[in-house]
Amino acid sequence: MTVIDPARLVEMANQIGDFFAPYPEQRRIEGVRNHLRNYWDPRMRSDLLAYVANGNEGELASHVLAATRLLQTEADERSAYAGPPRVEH
Amino acid sequence: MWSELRALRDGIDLGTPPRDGEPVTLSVDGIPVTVAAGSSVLLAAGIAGCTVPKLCASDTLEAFGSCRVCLVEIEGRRGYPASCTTPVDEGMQVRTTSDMLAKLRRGVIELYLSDFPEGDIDGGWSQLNTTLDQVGVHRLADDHPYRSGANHQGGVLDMSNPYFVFDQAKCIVCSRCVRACEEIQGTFALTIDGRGFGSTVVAGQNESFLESDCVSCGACVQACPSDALIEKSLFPGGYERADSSQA
Amino acid sequence: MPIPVKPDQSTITTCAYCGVGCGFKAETSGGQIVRMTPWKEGKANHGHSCVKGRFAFDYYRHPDRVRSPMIRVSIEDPWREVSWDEAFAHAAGELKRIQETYGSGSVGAVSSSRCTNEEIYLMQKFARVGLRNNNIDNCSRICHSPTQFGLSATLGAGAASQHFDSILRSDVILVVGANPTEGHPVFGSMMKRSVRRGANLLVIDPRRTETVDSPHCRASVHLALRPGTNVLVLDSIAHVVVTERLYDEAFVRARCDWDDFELWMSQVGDVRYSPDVVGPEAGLEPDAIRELARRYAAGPNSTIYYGLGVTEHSQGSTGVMCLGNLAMACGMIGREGVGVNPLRGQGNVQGGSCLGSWPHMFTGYRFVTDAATRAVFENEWKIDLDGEPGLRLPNMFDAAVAGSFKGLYIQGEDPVQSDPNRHHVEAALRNMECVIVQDLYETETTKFAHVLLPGSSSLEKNGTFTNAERRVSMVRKIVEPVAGLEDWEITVGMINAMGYELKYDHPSEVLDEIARTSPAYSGMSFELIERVGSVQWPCNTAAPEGTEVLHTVTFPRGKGSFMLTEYVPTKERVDDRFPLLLTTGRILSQYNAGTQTRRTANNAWYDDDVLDISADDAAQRGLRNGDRVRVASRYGETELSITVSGRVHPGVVYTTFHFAHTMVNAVTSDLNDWATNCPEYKVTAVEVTKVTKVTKVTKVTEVTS
Amino acid sequence: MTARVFVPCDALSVALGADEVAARLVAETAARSLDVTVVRNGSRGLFWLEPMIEVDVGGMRHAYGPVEADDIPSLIDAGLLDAGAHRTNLGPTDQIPELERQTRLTFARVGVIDPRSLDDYLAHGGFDGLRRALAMSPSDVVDEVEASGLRGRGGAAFPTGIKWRTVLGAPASPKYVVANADEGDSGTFADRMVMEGDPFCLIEAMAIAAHAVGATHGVIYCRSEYPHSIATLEHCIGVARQYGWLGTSIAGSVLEFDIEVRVGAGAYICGEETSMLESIEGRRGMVRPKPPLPALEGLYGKPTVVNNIITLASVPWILAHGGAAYSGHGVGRSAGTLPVQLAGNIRRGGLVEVPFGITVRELIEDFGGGTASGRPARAVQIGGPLGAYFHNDQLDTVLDYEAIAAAGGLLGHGGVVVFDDTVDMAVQARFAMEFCAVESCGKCTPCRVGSTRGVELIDKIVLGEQRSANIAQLEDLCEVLEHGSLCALGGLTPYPVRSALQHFPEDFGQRNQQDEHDAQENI
Repeated sequence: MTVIDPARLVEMANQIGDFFAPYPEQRRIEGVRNHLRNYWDPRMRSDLLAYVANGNEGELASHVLAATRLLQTEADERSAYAGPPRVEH
Repeated sequence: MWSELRALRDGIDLGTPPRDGEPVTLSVDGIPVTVAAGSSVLLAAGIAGCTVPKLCASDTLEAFGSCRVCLVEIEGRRGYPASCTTPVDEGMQVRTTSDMLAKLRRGVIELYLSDFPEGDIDGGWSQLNTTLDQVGVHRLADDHPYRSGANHQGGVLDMSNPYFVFDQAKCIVCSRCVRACEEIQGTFALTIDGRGFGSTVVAGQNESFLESDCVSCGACVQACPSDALIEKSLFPGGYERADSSQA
Repeated sequence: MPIPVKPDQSTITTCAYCGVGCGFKAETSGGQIVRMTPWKEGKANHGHSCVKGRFAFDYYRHPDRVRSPMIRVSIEDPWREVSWDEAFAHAAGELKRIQETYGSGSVGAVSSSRCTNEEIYLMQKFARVGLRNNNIDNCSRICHSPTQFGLSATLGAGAASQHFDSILRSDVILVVGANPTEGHPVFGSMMKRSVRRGANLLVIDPRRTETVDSPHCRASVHLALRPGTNVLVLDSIAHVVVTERLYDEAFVRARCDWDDFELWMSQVGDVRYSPDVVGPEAGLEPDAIRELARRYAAGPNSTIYYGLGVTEHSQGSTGVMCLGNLAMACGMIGREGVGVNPLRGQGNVQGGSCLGSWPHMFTGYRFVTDAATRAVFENEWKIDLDGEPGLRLPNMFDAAVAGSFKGLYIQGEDPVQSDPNRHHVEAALRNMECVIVQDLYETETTKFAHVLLPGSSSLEKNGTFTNAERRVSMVRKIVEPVAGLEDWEITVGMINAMGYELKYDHPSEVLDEIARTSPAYSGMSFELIERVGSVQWPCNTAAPEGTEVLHTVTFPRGKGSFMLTEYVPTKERVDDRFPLLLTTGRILSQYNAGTQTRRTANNAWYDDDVLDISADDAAQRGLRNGDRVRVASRYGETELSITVSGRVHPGVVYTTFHFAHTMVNAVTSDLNDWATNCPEYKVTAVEVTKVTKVTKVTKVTEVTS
Repeated sequence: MTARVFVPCDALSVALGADEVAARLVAETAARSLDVTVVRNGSRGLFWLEPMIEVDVGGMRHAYGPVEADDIPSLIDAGLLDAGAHRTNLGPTDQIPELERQTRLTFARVGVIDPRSLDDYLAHGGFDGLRRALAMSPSDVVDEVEASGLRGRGGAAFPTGIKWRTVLGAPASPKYVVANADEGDSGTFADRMVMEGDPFCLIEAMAIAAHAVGATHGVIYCRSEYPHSIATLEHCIGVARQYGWLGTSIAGSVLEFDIEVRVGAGAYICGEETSMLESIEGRRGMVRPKPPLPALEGLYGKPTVVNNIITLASVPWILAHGGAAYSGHGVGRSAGTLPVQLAGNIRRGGLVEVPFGITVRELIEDFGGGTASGRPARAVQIGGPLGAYFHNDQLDTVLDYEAIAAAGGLLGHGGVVVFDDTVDMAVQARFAMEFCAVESCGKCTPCRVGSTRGVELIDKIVLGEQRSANIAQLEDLCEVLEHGSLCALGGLTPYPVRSALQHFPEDFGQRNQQDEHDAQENI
């Protein structure tokens, strides 16, 4: 059972993707990745990853798909950061 | 800075809005006092500790000069200027009490009392009561020549607003409500209708308060010195007009 | 006798209605409130008031008040009155049982912006130490969450940059998607005062609101845009600023990230945002867009005030960023008379944002994913904390519908009436096994509750509120809470029942804890607020009595950041079936879901939601003033009476959402902001048809069932 | 050669049939194929002779009056165009004694020229004052006005030059010139006569004032009861604009100035300068406290010259002939001339422009010819409805500001109203209080409530109710009104009341003891 309906997750992820779309390549992808990492419940992230891995890659915009793949790595998400500040104090 | 807003103090009415300005020193009844340029003599007197009676003046409203109770004498000037509308000047010497001032204030207050319900004075705690105490007149003598004159004691009693009443019998036409509606609230729902002795406060185009553009912000009630505009919640048994018969 | 009752006691407190946060004197006689009078020394209101704060206080003694804790096993069962202890034990027991069955993340909590800072803080503490997860959200999710997001992204602080008085120093006032004279009346009066003194008023709003045109207050430019085109129009304004070189290059070079600025210029400078292209799409004259841009940029001191007309869109956060970008580009930030300022809806929305009632943030907007911040709270609370974000309120409902979320503790909220997509919310609540509602009255939501905890009104408790200008003011107990406990005591009871022991003797101790853990509040205390009256955060050693104007030297994030704000049209579109755009708002005399104001004499002015419709659209449909109509969208339908109004353009209809039975949120779309899930309340495609007698009867039955 | 016949067009002459006279004249001369141009001039101010027509014979004007339309055939028969003898023939106009003895500076052109003719105006020295002013610095213009000793003719008698200097020195802009044509005093008409007889003079004066103080906008606030004035002004302002006497680059200078006419709505109080400013701004006509002086914060809060029409109309002459020439007339601190308006019970009513220094008796007897009724004059009210009543034994008082004040009165706008021995002065005192009650704006309490109480007290006094107590109260009330009122309306109402009480006590219900006693019994 997924925590919420995967269709809803895809819709939300693509909507986030729309915002970052105008950025240059790397910032566009990392922007989406950072947003998902900082704002999404981990179960939503893993459900989205599982759903996409299950042959549904085509439902995500390409840079959003790229971002979900980055989520799986432990890279420093602050590089080329285009989203709101993660930690500022 | 921001004195007109931030120098206001709960429970104290300086009479006219505090100002931001260069310091000006004057003397009131011999007491030196320093206030900001642009301040009124009324405000300076208050700060000097010389209480000048007032009715139409409030430190939340621009000076208006209609009640003529805050008259003072100023050395070197003719007449008896209203202290609320007279700005301070360097070196000005102000007197807030004299036999003539007392006589004029009494004379003005008698005119107010000649059109005010007597039953609403004893036991009241409005600004008007305070002013009556300061001037030392509380009612017209039984044989006073002003008695039995024309009056507004049968005027409008507007209970339409769910929260407050407007009782024209107690209205002294000081325009504080009208000015509060304009200057503080910015709705311009109230106005003075008629002229001279026929001047009355009306809402909108002479509508009831509820039907008018009044937004019931309460600024007029807050401003009213004579309880003509007053909260219904202060009358647990319901609002009733005082006996309207003027002796 | 005509002599009025003379109050024997007077206590200074803060109004709980809107985000202006007026100071009031609650005057009592024999322990009963006889009147509320505005406090002259209140720094938000300077002795002024509106009909709600001044007069509409009788709700606190309304017979509808819930006076005892109550529980029931099924929502079909009648309520059973119980003791506080039994209620706490029952509620906590249910939550623990659910967690054991469905997992730690299957329960959550939501806090209310009508509660105090201390109570909101305790609610997030409840989730984090009681539920041991981050499933905590607050009601600004559905109003100003995009503010926090968008302003943090650009300026670095999700809050108003100014104090209210600042507007008297403004030469140009730009109001976007807000109607201060109705929604924030006391601030609206201040705005009008500034306009009367010569400030130039610019308004962007689909409606010809009271702010646009009222006696002695008239907007010099009004962009009555098509609902949903905010970002497009704001980008077009930016286009004019960029292409006509109206920006303040020195300011941008000194204060902002220049590379991001250039990136932004190339985006908004593109011809697709030129007024000639944007105008027709947004329903505006291109020259009006230029005029507004020029006036704003010319200043010398231009300020922005905005409301839910900016945030409640699928691009709500983007819209807020547009405003941050615009202010930075024109150098209109960091001094008196300028700035970017959200007009907050509820009395403590700012507090709700600041106090960590977020699934991804602790107090002071610090991410739960940040180990250093977590360490501060782990050290204070002596407990390990979850380092991953929790579910947002809409996601909790999504998860409940999906079957993975089963228990919710709701503090002073009525999501069935106020959250988007009413049917979805009802389905979610029905799917839960334990819904705990703490409220003053039974509401639409308590129909789905298993535990009902009698809340205390703001007249019945001590604490603090943070208003829309970051001003923390004192809320004082005037009368005893009807059921004996103040809201903070109830939440403390719940935390203890969950097995985490804590004790506070007074809310001041909670504020002390907030100060210990939150840099922006580090100097804050009841003692300080008592002494100086009210304090605007940040309050710390550098600013021991608070800070009036933000961003005077630097931005909290260092350099200001220009965000790219590409216009993405909402998916909500008009078509032949739904040819009108419904937008929503509020009216002066009523307040939000109306739970309080509907229980006062304020109904004398407004006793039902009505639909404003243009004369053209009404005529096309054969409608006349006062007709009952069916308002249908792709999501649902309801019935309203209409007012044929010059305030809306053809193609746009407008209503308020103050009355439960009108169920406006059954009609509104379930689209929401990309960044925060804030619902798109401002744009829903609808059709309006005259109600025949038959449907009317059917509907009434439905409503009352 | 075309003969020119003058028929006045001002409101008073028209009311007496001047339009019919003019029409008849045109018709009769046309029928007889006579080459005649009928010129509509202003009134000379000899009202008992209106409609007074004049014919120009060899450059000399000959007057006939009063003339009715039916007199026209006989007049033409009698050789009107050659100044032929006729029952109505008054001889050469300039030699009519009541005119000949006047000193017409301000009214020099009034009645002489066609008020709507710019050419006529220019031919009679029009715009000489402005031309000279424009060649001077603003400060020098103000000096010239100061040197003239001109004081405000609206009633307050404040030195005009000092007022102008205050506005000149005020830093704010824009600045305004407001002409007060709300001529509300009963028995006054001088303003109207200027506006209907020499309107370009007012335009010129306002332009001079604009140059002197740096103003760009002018407003003439005219009472709605003067439709002829309004129409004439509107016409002449249009002509002035067309010929470059208003607008930009006036007379080739850098002066930029224009004028609009605003029409009042009939409130006496709007003649008070601050109420007038409120009214022009679109608000209810209510008195503003002073300070701030309108000179510093006037119309729309900006520095404003507010002058009466007669004050302004005196200025072109002063600029054209020099301040010293003007101050050569008059006495003491009352320099120049005063256009006095004789009205009431008087045989020869009308306008008399004389230097200060003449006595009231000379005015009434020599110019006015005594009462119209032929009965002895008993009282004279000087200075409008709020002026003091003079007893007939005070008629040797000299007409100047200080002397009149010393006698307990005020000169006001120069209205003189005569009453014969049938007048009831208690009624007149009551009228003063009633006038105050009717015209009070309602702002300040002494005037708003006090005026009504005053009427009531006088009624009781006349009825003999507690006469001494009521008289004492009336005197106290007068003190409150005088010293406590916000503006001159309440402040001056005691003048007629007290003067009536003081000089004519016998009119105030002098009753015997029994009456007084009975009256008390009845309360």
